[in-house]
Amino acid sequence: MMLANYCVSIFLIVLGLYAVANKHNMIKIVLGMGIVDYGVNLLIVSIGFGPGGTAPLFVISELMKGAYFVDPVPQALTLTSIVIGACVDAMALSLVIKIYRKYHTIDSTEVRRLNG
Amino acid sequence: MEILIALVRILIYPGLLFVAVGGLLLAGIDRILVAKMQRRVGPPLVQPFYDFFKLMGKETIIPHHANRTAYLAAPVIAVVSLAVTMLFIPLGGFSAVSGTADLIVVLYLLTIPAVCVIVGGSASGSPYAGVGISREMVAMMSYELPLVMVLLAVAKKVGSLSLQAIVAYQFQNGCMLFHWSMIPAAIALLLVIPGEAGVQPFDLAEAETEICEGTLAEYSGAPLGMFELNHAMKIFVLTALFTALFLGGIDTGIVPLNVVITFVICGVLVWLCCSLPHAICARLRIERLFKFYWTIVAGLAALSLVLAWFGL
Amino acid sequence: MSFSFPYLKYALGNLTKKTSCDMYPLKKKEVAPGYRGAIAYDPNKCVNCGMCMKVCSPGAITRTEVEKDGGKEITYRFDWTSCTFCGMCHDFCDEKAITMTDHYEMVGNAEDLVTVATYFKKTPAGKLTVSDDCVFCGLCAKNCPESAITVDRANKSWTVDEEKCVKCGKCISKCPKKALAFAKPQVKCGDDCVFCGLCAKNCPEEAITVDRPNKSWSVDPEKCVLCGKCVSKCPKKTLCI
Amino acid sequence: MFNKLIENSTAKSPWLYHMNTGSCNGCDIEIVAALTPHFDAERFGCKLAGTPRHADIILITGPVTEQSKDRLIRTLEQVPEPYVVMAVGSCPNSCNVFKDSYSVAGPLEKYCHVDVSVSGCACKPEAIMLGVVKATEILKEKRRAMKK
Amino acid sequence: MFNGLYIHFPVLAVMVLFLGAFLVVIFGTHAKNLRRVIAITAATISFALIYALIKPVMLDGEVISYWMGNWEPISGYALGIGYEIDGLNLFFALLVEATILLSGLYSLRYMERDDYLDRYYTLYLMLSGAVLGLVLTGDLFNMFVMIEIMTFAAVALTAFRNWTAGALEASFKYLVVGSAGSSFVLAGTILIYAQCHTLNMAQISSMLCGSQGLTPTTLLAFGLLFTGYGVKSYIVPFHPTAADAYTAAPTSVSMLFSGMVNKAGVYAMIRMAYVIFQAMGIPAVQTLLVLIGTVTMFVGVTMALAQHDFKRLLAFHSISQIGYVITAIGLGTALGLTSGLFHAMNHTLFKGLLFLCAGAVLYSTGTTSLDKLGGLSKKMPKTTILFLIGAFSISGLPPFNGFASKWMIYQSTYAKAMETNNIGFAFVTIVALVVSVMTLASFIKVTQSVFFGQVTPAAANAKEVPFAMRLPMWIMAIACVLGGVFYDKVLVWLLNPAASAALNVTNYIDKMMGDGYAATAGVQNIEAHGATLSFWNPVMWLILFVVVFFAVGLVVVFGKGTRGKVLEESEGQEIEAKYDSFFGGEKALPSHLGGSDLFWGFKHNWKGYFHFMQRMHSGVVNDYALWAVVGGAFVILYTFVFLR
Repeated sequence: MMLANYCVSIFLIVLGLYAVANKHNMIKIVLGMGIVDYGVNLLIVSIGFGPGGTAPLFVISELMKGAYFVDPVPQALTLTSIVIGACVDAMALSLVIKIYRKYHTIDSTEVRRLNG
Repeated sequence: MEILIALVRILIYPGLLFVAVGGLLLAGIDRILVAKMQRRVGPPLVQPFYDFFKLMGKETIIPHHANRTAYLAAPVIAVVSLAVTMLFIPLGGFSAVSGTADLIVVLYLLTIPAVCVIVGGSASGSPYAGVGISREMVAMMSYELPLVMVLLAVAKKVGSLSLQAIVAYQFQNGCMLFHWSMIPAAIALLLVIPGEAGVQPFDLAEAETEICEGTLAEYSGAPLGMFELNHAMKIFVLTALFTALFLGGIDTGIVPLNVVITFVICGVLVWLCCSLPHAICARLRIERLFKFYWTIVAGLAALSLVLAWFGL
Repeated sequence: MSFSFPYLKYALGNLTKKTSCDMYPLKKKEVAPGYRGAIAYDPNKCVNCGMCMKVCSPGAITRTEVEKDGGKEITYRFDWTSCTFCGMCHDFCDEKAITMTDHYEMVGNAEDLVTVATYFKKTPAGKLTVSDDCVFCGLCAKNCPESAITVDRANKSWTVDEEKCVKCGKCISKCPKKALAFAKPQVKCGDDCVFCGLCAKNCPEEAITVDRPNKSWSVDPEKCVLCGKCVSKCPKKTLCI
Repeated sequence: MFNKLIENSTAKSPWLYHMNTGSCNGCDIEIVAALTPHFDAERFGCKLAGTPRHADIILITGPVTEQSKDRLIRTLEQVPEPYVVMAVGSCPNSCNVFKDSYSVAGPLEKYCHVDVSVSGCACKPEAIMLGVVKATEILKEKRRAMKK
Repeated sequence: MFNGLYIHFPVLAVMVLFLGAFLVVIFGTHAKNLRRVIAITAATISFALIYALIKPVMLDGEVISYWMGNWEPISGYALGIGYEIDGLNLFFALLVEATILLSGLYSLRYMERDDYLDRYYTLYLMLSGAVLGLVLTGDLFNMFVMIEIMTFAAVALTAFRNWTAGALEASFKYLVVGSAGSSFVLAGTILIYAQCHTLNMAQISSMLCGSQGLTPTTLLAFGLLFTGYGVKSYIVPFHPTAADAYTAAPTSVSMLFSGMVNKAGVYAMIRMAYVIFQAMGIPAVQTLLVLIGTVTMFVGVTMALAQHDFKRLLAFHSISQIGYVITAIGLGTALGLTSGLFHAMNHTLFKGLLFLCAGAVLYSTGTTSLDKLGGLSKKMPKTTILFLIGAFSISGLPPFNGFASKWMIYQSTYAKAMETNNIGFAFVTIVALVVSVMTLASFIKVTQSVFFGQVTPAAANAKEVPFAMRLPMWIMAIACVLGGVFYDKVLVWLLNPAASAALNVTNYIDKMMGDGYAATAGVQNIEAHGATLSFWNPVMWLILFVVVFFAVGLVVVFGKGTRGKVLEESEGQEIEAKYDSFFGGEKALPSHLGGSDLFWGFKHNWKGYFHFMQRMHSGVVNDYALWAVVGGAFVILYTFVFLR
């Protein structure tokens, strides 16, 4: 059924994690986090899909026995997840700006005063 | 009424007085045996009593850098906690207090005197005490591992962590020492006792030659007397623990006779594990001590733990 | 992990052996012969030559002299707490007045760790001489036990007979005018002196000078303390006081 | 009663603290020899203590040199009360052969009250032990005096 | 009480906190005192609401089920978001509330020197509201949302003092690894939703633990959720960010972190393992949890031994104590779970106390570096006593509460070892005991370098902290002591209800979804033999205290006579020779021995290990993210291989 969606979302998650784990440029790290988030959002949306279902918008009078709707709950969850993803990226970027102003670099290998 | 009995137990029989007198006697025996082994005459048997009362008479100088309350309270707490430890150890098959898993309670109660020595030394604020503390702590870390392994091996053999059950087990099927799988554990505990009591080859914390009496550098008078008492009581408590764990099976029916036999066994053990190393070996360096405990003694203890595990 | 038990065999063996301690305060311990312990000083032998004082490196020996009539009271003080017991004083004392005992328990407070001895040494009297304020009363002649003094009141003459006079000093004490005194004795050299120079070498005060080429022998009165060392050392026995 | 016990035990367990104020180590090894099996000072309960805080008898060897003078005074002040000073060997008593040397600051008498002095240039261990026995009596008196 | 009104208390408690945050934003920007009043009243109201629930839930054993907006489940199918409060929830809620209130009290005086305090109090209330919501909720996605809010507030609070070294860096690392963790949690939740088409935990657990067992999607969901909650509770592969965050955050916040935030992670782990998946019956999960717990214990303590900074040392200790809790929970026996919860509670108490002491030291001396500080006991005596109580209770010395919980942990691990005759658990007990000694060692290191010893220049002009800061410390210290002495009461009132609630899953489902629901779904409880505990009577402890006070009194009285006197504060003049410390006859030079030169012998022998650990905590964000991803991959691989 939605095999393509699942493969793409898994690919996106793995790509995002690769970016977070290997890229030294902090902005790329933040982008990586975004990509992971998008992968998970895609996963959420594709779960709610039912073949042949219509959009879950209806008026009580039209509600017939045979109507088959796509599951509305994951779509609601995706909304919150997108919002959260956006906030995370916003905060991360503001932190990167602050780090640049203080450390004068955004290379993650140099920003390592707290170690050991 | 129950509180009165408990008070008597703490203060008189297995508690403070008994352990203090027994400990000082054992310390006297220890000093005589070491002297005899060096073909010296050695002090009279009651020399530790003389030392203790002399120190009680001397003036206590509290140094400027010291923290007065910790400086004065540390020795007292050490002595009292040793007295309470004695309550848990079944002397002659009967222990004043017994509950489940009191092996672990005894293990932790034995760390309190060491911590009190450390806090006392650190509170006295002298640089020698600082070095003494770091040595005492590393020594504690080193002998804790084999001690734990020995206790767990015995507990595994008996099937429960309570000392009372261990003694009961030994009443049925003979002393633990005669089970061959437990002999490495017994040797390991014999090697741990001088380390924990701070006897010559392992007394790095109070090395009078290198760091001027280490943690006790700033102590004088009554607190120092308390620490000497603490040192003596610790030898008695540890050897009593050994007899309870490995020679608990000896029972002659009459409890006082049992206690006397236990004391005699403790005397022999003091010779074996405190005076013999003192007369023979020189003081170890701290990392050699650590390596000694974590390789040889821990190996012995682990051997008997594994043997006990395979039901031997 | 080389952890050996070096002395296990000895330790176990020692348990059975007798103690090697010699229980000192209970059993007195006799000391090796010729042990240089505390100093013993025999005042009568001492001739107050002062060699021991010179030779003692820590200066442990002190001498105090008190002038008494007819002699000096000499006290020698050997301070154990300052002595190194090297035995030099013993070696240099010709009369063997100082001996090293084998007493080693020199314990106590500092005052009594000392050997003190005093003796009275008559000044060896020289010839009896008379000063000019003699009134020839004849008292000295009367008191002289050996009647060595003859006084002739008439022609004011006073003579003493050298051989008879024992230099007891009674006449001096009796003379109302204090005119009599022993002359300071002199070391005199006889005629068969061979100028070997031994007396000069042994004199602690270097009072004697001997000049071998032109055969001269002289003594310096101030330096000489009349110790008599030169007399005993002279091979020809020609010296006398 | 308790004081009587303390007095007796003060005499019975003298802890020694050995202080070398410039000695030639002759007397030092004699002191340590006193603790060896042959002489065994431990019979009287003696023990060599590491700090002046633990000491009852202070064994001082060596003529008090200029450098060790103020260290000597400072250490003696740090000893808790009933304590006895014992001058071991001739040097502390009278600076022996180093009497008028430029670097010797005079006999021990000048700096503290010497209770017991043992003489001998390198005194015998027996003499030291006898000194310690005498010192223990003095300790007892001091302890009794302290209590009054 | 209020005959049934109490079912509204949980939601009210959460709402009050969020409302407080909102009000602080509006009114608090300029009015300094109003801001404080709002924060503290919000905290106290929610504290009162939650503590009022103890009677019904804990003592009477009732389970509150509360459906938001009255969306009752229709024909056995949950639609709305439900709050379900049973023993386990409330136990953690009590911990959370206590930490919130005490941290609030502490921050009143502690933070007064900072500016932008209105932002601080908003974030503080947001963080506490989020954690409380996470602990009380009965809905899986609601838990995810609360986790997100918690991470946000935590990151912002870590970066609050952005002028200190490493605050920004720590918050960035915290955010990166935290968001990776949250993505794992979200993916796990969604996979469960894909399988059960509901988000209510009770119904999920009835579906998952019912007859059909675990399908591949739920297995993957278990792996993902386990990793996600692991990141939140900072167990081994994910712990370095926590160490940085606790060090860089202001102390009243790092007290929140170590008392509350990682406890929320542990709660989520328990809820998932015991209730949703009921996976604790499977030995493979037990070994996984115990393995990770032991490694966390050991790594945490050995890293703490090598630290030069007071707060970083405490941070690594929090990680190692969480290791204890995870090990105890991972055993799966009732005694194990009880001891784990008990240790979690004690950890909140003594770790909070220690962090507040660190804050007090920072407040009065301005530095927390172990090498610079020294001799603070003369300047700050009360803080020293408090610190000693905290240090002794964390290292598990008998009269204190640390001992009671560690004693139970050893008992449970060893009982498990003997029961399953598997030597691995014996090894766990040995490691636990050795780690406890190392904890003691590191706190002795702190005692010697910071509090006792000679006064160093850094600590020269330190003054005692104001009483408002010491009050919360005293409350925690007294709780530590009482928890240790009367621990059997604590066991009966709080712990047994919590543990039995976690084990009794059918009751959890029936109370939420209506009776008999669990039976139809075929859910059975894991048979859990009761906690065979005979407490050794505290009477002995009372007598011990009598004896100790008698003895100390004797020494002090007897000592009064000829004992030495102590110099009053002689600022700068010459110390009288008699009372100067013995220095081989010299005049005692300032020679304070402390900081990193202690325990040379131990570190020398373990050189290889310490160098390796030093390299592993490299401080680079990528390494920490890599660690998190590798940890997650390992867990997922483990679940697929072993949980089939």
